[in-house]
Amino acid sequence: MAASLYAADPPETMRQFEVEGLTLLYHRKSGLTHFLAPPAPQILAALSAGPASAAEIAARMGESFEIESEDPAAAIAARLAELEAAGLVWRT
Amino acid sequence: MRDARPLVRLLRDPAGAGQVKDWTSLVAVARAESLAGSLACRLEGLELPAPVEALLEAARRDGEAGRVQALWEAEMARRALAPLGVPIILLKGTAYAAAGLEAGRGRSIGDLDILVARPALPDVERALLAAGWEWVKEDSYDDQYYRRWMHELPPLIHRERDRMIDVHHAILPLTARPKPDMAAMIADRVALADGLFTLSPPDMIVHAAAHLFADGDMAGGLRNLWDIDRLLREFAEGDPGFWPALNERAARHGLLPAVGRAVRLAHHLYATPVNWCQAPISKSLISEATTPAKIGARHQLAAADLLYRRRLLARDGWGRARRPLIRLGFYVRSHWLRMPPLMLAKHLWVKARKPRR
Amino acid sequence: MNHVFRLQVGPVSFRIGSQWRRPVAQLRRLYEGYPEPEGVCDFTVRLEAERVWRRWLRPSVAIRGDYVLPDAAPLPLAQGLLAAEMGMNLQMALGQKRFLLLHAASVERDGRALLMTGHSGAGKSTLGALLGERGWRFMGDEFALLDLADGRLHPFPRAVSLKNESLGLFDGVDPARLGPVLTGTPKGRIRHLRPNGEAVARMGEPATPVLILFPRFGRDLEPTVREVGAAEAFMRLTQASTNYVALGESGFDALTRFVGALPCRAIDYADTAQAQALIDELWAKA
Amino acid sequence: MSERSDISGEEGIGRPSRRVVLALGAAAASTVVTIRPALAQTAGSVLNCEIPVPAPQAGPGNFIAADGSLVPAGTAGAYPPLARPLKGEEVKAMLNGGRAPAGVNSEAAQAYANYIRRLQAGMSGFTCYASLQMPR
Repeated sequence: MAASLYAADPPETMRQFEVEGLTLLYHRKSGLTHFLAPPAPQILAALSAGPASAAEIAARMGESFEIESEDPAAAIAARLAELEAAGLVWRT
Repeated sequence: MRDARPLVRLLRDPAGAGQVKDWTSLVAVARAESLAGSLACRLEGLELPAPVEALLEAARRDGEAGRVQALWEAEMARRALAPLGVPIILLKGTAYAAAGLEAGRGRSIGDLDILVARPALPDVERALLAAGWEWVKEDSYDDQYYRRWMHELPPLIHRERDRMIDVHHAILPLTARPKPDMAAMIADRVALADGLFTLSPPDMIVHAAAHLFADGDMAGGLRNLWDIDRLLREFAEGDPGFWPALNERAARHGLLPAVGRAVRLAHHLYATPVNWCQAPISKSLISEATTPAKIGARHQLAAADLLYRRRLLARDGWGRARRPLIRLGFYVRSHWLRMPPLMLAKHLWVKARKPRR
Repeated sequence: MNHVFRLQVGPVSFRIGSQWRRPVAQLRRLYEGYPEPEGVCDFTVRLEAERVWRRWLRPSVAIRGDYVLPDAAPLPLAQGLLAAEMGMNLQMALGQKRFLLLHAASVERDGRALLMTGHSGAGKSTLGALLGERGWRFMGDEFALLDLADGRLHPFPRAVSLKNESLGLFDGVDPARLGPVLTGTPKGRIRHLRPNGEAVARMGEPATPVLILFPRFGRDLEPTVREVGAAEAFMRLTQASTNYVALGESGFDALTRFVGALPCRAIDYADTAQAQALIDELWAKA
Repeated sequence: MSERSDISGEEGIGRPSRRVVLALGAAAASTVVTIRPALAQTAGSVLNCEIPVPAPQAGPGNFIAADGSLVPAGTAGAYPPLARPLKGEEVKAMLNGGRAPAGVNSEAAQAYANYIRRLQAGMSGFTCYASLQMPR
């Protein structure tokens, strides 16, 4: 089975406000405000280049960041599940 | 203000806003009838006293927030159900908003109503439960009753977003006397851009009329009739085939009386333009109503229509429900319409044994 | 309705109808000197019998109006004034969409406003009312209205509901400003206090908010001040707002601007003298 | 993140120009919190509310088991429905201090308290219950 591709709404449909290392995000499509901690905003940023699998997301993030994690695949999957439940990403 | 007529007049003709003396009562009636947002959109751009304008502006903003929320709920349901590959048809307010119809402007939208083919019901139910929706009621009787006789699943609520979803497989309870052709309705669905569907224009009217006159107790009826007015205007404009198509669909679904009544009352209350030669009308009347004079008389309210009209307008300037007897009558009727007499007796018996609060 | 009272409080107006004379007579006395709304009223409140016979037989007042909550319980007629106050609060909590509504007390000096918010029992209402008697302009003890366009705070100086022990703190006020003592209410012994003449006369004047406080009252607490970060302040204020989510992007704009620009402090206190000393100190720096 | 650079405040998702360390966190950590309407909390402080036990929607003939679930009438160890709805203040006392409402023994009160804790949105009493959940 092929890995799921994840997608996110384009950045211009969201408003962001950074406070104390956290991101307050207003998502126009849902009218909801979310409080995001790293690496959730960075995952959304990685998806602004288009839909991607979890592995591709990790690779895109690796271009900008030094990734620190014992099990990157599991951590990214867990973050994606949270973002999916909030409606900020979905599987295509 | 003795009844809701001033609200109806203003919805029909916004130019009358300059003559309104008692805005407070008008707003109270509009809020009680869930028409505040619709009214505010209807009056947009008029020269009004500043406090009135501020109040209407807030109502429009509220309506817009409601629209975003309703469409979001539809989108979340779409995501949850997408893997099943079954067509999801939006109904009522969410459908009007998603299709960008005039009826959706400023309209208050409550639960998310969707229609799926009956065989898909178990899969849909499972997928929704897996995606965070939960049953609202635990009552086994109601559950069994719903599953056996109703046209929808027992209501589900999303545990995070607190929004209810009604999953329909038919537009009327299975026990109701009219038997709409659900297969035809689902087959004629219209695709929206995002993978969801609405009913076809004539079926949308048929559903709205069925919901108003052949199902509920007419609570919120003025709003539902306003929907019908807006939909008829938008669909009929520039489409000469619309009225015959509506007539054909209403007949096929066994809902000519309800659709005919909706058209007559919308015309009388909201001045909906109607092509009376082709408008839906009960079959028994068609054969005798062929002379021009008789066709001209089609728009006249039948005796029973007057009772409906009184019920629709029964709201005073404090937002209070009026005419308790007529309301009770329509409440009893709503049960009568939903089920055959014996089943009704049994249903009322079980309900009566519940502790009343 | 048989008895009607119309009331303007800051930028918001109410029409209150009652089946009984007494609640309206009490409202009229309590709100003496308040302006009558011109034109449309924002909200309608109805005080009516839950069942027809309950208008006369053990009369109980159901709180109804433009917006209602299904779990609302009726009050005995003797508490009709409280029912009217709750009815107005309910319309604000459910129906107010013109302003970002914060469950907070506010007072003003030199055109600058201090906002105090916290859970009920934290003392914001009592503190707001006390400061209003001691040189500040009282803007409101229950709701603060943040303008979505310009970020200013609008006054909403309703009568203060003084509960139980805080009643004693206002012994010195003109008795004409006090409502009837209501006993056995869901919130204990209550007495309403009409804001003073200045608060009423200037109810149309908004002020620029400059300081947010999260007071906490406890007999054993040491007086302390803690800085509250913008993230925590944002979270707390969304939970103190009845309409933040409903206002959508305009609410997000207003609130991010608000917490981004204003200092926020949590203060603990064991008595009102301590609280006032802390407030004076923080205000001098604001 | 141990270092942030060039991350704009208002617009644009963080795109640092220098390499910074990004910890992905444990799988169980939570990085998304959605702001929910606070109506119930504020409404509770402005309203006199009550909770029927059980809700009328629960249907007839149900008892309340010790864990708060609904069971058929007569089930051993379960308690009958309350004849009158509980006032907000009674519920608050019951949930916080375990003080039973008048005329209710303490084991039954425990069951009723558990029932109330399981209330969901859409059921009678939920708004009232939610309003009592404010931290003090």
